[in-house]
Amino acid sequence: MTFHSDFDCYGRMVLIRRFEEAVERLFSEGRITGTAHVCIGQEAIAVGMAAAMQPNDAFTSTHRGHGHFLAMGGDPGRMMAEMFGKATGYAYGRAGSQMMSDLSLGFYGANGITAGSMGLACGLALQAQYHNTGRVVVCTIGDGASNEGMFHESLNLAALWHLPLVVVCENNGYAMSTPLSVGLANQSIAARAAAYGITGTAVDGNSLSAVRDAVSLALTQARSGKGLQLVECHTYRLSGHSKGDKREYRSPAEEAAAWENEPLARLAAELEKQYPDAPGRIAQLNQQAAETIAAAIEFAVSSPDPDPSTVCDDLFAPHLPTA
Amino acid sequence: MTFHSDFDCYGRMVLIRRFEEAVERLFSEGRITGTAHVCIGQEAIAVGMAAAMQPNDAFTSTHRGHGHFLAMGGDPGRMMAEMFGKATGYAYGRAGSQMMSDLSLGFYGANGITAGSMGLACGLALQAQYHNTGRVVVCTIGDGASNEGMFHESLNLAALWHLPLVVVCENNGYAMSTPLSVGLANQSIAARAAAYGITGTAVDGNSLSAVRDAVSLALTQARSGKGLQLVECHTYRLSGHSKGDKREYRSPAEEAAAWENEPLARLAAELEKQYPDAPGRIAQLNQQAAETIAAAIEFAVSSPDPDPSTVCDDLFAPHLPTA
Amino acid sequence: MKTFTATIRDTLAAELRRDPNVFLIGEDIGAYGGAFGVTRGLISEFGPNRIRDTPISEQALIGTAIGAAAAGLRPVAEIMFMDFITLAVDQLTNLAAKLHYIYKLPCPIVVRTPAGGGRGYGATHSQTLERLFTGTPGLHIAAPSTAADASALLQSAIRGATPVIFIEHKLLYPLRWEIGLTLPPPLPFGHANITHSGNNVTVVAWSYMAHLALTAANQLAAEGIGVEVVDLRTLAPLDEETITAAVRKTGRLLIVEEGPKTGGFAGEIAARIFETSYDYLEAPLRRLAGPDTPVPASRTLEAACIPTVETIANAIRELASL
Amino acid sequence: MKTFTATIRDTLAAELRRDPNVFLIGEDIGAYGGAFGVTRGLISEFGPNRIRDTPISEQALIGTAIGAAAAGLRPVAEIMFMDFITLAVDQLTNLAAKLHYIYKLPCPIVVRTPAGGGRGYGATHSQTLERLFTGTPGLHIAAPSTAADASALLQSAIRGATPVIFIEHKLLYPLRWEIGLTLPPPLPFGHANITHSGNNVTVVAWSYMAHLALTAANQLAAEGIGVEVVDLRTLAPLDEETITAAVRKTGRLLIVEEGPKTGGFAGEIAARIFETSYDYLEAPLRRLAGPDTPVPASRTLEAACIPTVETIANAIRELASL
Ligand SMILES: Cc1ncc(C[n+]2csc(CCOP(=O)(O)OP(=O)(O)O)c2C)c(N)n1
Ligand SMILES: Cc1ncc(C[n+]2csc(CCOP(=O)(O)OP(=O)(O)O)c2C)c(N)n1
Ligand SMILES: [Mg+2]
Ligand SMILES: [Mg+2]
Repeated sequence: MTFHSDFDCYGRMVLIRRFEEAVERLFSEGRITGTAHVCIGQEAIAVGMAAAMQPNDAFTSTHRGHGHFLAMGGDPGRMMAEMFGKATGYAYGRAGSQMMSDLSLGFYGANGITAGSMGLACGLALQAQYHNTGRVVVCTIGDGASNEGMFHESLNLAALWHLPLVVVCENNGYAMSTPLSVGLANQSIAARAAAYGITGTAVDGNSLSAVRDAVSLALTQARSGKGLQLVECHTYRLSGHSKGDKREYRSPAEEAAAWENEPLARLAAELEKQYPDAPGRIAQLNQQAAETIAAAIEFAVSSPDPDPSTVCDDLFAPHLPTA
Repeated sequence: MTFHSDFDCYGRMVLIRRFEEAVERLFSEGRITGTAHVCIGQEAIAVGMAAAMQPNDAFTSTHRGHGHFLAMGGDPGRMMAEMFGKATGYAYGRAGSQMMSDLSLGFYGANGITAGSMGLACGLALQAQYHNTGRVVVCTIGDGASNEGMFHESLNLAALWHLPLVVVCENNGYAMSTPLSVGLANQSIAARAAAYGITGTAVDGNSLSAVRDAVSLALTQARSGKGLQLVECHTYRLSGHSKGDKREYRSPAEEAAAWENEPLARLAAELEKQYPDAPGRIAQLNQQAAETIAAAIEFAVSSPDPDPSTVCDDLFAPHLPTA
Repeated sequence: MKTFTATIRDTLAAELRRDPNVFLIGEDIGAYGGAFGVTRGLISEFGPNRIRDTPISEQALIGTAIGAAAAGLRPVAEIMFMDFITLAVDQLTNLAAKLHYIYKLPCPIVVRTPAGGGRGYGATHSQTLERLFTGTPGLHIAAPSTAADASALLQSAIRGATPVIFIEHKLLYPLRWEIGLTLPPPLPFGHANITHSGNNVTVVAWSYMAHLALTAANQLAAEGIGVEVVDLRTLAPLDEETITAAVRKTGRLLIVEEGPKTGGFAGEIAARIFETSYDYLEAPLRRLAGPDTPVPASRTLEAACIPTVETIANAIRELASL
Repeated sequence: MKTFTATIRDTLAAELRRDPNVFLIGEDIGAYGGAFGVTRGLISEFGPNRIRDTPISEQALIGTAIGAAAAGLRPVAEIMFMDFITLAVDQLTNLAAKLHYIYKLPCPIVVRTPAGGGRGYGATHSQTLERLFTGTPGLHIAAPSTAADASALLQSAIRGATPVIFIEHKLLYPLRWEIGLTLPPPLPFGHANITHSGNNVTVVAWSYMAHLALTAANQLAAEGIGVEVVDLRTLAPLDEETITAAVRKTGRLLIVEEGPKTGGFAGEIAARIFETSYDYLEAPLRRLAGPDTPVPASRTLEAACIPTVETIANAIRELASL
């Protein structure tokens, strides 16, 4: 989707925040079940990436993908319906929180396997290169995902082949309960880039403009044939890993400090510094977001359940036209 | 095994060379079948590592493991018998070339899966650390193996846990037909160490003393609690990857140049420069090696085939004593 | 009354206390206590050296467990969801399963892993993947359906010399059983359990499906249908003797499996009965299993993918009436 | 007369010529031509952009193929030995097999891979691992036994929209068949072939075992034993109809499988026959397969692990005499 101004970006960020808050609330009320990983505190990365991308670019996401999807233009109603397991959801209830996608938006899906979409992203980028489409692929992963073998294999292959691929690592300090220090021998993910002969960049992931600028530059480089780019965005996962997380592995003080730096309030403050009419516009965007989410929940709740007799449909793709 | 002098080392190196030449010959004559990967040109690494190790240390090998095994004290007769698939072989014919082992020598086996023994090596090192045995594990891999996900996962884990592990990469320029430039985005394997917060070392793998010194130092560091070490040894695989390899992916000129630098003649020349009696001693060691190999083949040929009715034995280990 | 979860936790604690060579290795098993809380609290008694949190590195985690076992330790690894064991198939197939046969090394690793659907977790967090291992010689596989069996088998697994895939069904975790103050003694692998006796139809099942089959059998008793329930407890080794005797007793066999029907372990059992007890069958054998499709997240759709007490009972009624 | 190897090579070349979206991806498939020489020479016609040598990275190689396929290309990946496909089980199980069901993406990847023993390569280079995939809904599996079938199925696989595991048995590579100047037309998946007709015993087999079964059938014809050989050609989808008809025709069934008996695909076939054709069987079904053990390297030991024309013929004779 297109973002015309920082206010547009704020609007999406607050929409993501409200969506995730709703998800947490609906879970605690037992109105949705299964699993979900919310991205409260990481909204600037999602929107910063999306704002840097061009319409034809592609995106692959993680298990923590609601924000990415919304930033790429995902419809909150169909997303919420998917969370409710309804027939109107993005995958008619098959995907749930972790596997939603919308190809018309270039959103090639969230993925329940940590680092599991990195090969997919390489392949999408290979197709772009093969047909010289000008498309660049943005592949998001977490800090924990950078310890999977797939991270290494994909980065080496993408760097070797100069694939038009930007890997963005959302370093939120934890993989589930595992802090960086327990997961990564070298805690700089950007530093891992050198192993593949490329330069990694690390930026403040709670700054919309820092993310947007870094990803823009990376996209430009990748689009111009310079191949794989790696951008590390430092942020903090303000909520628990998923609903069951008691967060006993970290202190309330640490969380409180992180809340001081959360991206939504930061962006609001920046906008207010720059634009005299900001407070009013922000209040309006907040209001809109709340309404959109309320409508999304309403849409989901009033949607029908999927028909169980369809459970075996679509296992195989229909025949494709060939050359 | 213990090496008292450089002549001892030369003796093992020439034994390895003769063993591998015999393997190639026996294959071409159709007297042994299956598969084998010989290490002609890489003898200095095998013996340099072994000479640096202490008796209780452990070693894990690759698909190209004959030289490692011989350097660790493997018996040429039982090895040859294993190549012939005989009942007197190290694994009674079950292992073949690629999976031989002898735990009494600390040789935890060759491995047919590229990078497949790296986790095993981490686990052996973990046991050493757990019980503070003073043992260090040497884990060999090839340049190609460094592109497997297992490489990344193992190095990160070993570095994090400060495991007493020395990873030695035999960089022989090729993974099968794939030159470094096609396999590695950054052609320095030592440089990959930085991704795990450690320093890698690169040495001339065709120099016995360079390998021995570098591995000695690494072993000392690892033994003193400094954890994972990575040593890259530059060498050249003078033969084909395996018997079927026509070596069309590289030029005769390149091979000829590599022969100029091969480790056995280099060591002989060094010894001759240092010791007046070297020519005689070398001639004797050459002679001994030839005799040992002839005897090994004789032993293998005259050994009985395994009894097919034993094929299902030993699938499960017998019960172990527990605490 | 103790939950399946607490029973496994207590068993792990007892084994950790008994043998200093036992240690746990896995993702988020320390302070977090594992995704399902099985190891919760253990780190405070045993410390990070024996309750080892790993990076998200399933290959290296399992490989390290194998190496530690080969050198004499007794690792109990946890793979957070069985769906992720796909990443360790190489290490388990090409190394662990062959370690003794080829290398003469012992490999006493236990890979504990939660499996199965029913919680709306979606296609990559709900699979029952024993089928990836039932065809691999050299591995043992446990799939208990009660807390006591889980404890008894886990003790055997930890004290054994063989690599074990230890399947814990997610829906069993919160269930409660009467477990005495002391844990049950170790139970050797390869012994199925007749959890319900009857003369009309034999049902063979394992893991959560054995639990459902027992419930169905109790219901059907009231209708006068006698069900012999064989709870396999371990898939490898398989207790063919007990299955065969039960089938010969009733002349009718239903095998219940949670995963997709095609290519599952029910086929193996069917083939063995075919080979050994062909003449004793009075009706065609039946497999009740999931459809050949991934497990969707929506509760409505998911429910259509997994056998229930009702569908099991119906299948038994049908078989009984043939 | 053309070898299996050359036929596959020619088929790949024809497909590469036909559709610019087709490309090959794998380890050492370029200048080296692959470990078994299947792709030898293709790089000189099609160049490194379409014959793509990868690093030794099975996960990324398969993942990249999946992504390229999702975006509209038609990758044909090679896994050098089927034993190494263990490293890509996650990508194939959790991504490729679910890509259309969940994400509505097409996934026209073909994963060609040499399987099987008989060459003394040892335990990690000799396995037949279709069992890792036969229980995964969403994958197609081909296991041809002749050059013509391999060509016809490969064309279908490449032109289809579904992920395909394409198994090439190592011992088939050097064998020769009469292949016309033009390649056979594409053959849809799911059609077994009756390669030998007879009234006494039905043999179901695939890949190299179907080749051996045919040889055995020819031998037994001279002895007056009529063997109906069903060469499955594809395991998924499975042509249950043809199998069933053949079994009902002869009343006797032998299933031959190269891998270990326990947990193999023969069990699935047996279960289906049990379910559908119980009343038509005149003797207990038999599975002839490898023992439950890894494949050792020594020729003497290896030979004891794999069915041969002789053991197949003996099993047929025995069944015929029951
Ligand atoms: C292969 C695999 N291993 C483990 C998990 C369980 N898991 C889901 S998310 C997660 C943590 C991921 O951490 P990170 O990559 O930092 O992303 P974050 O959750 O912080 O956004 C884990 C361990 C999984 N889904 N897949
Ligand atoms: C997982 C796996 N992939 C591929 C192979 C096939 N293979 C065997 S050795 C080899 C090349 C290894 O290269 P390198 O690590 O550099 O060792 P070298 O052969 O040069 O000693 C390959 C591709 C294998 N055995 N295992
Ligand atoms: Mg994280
Ligand atoms: Mg090499």
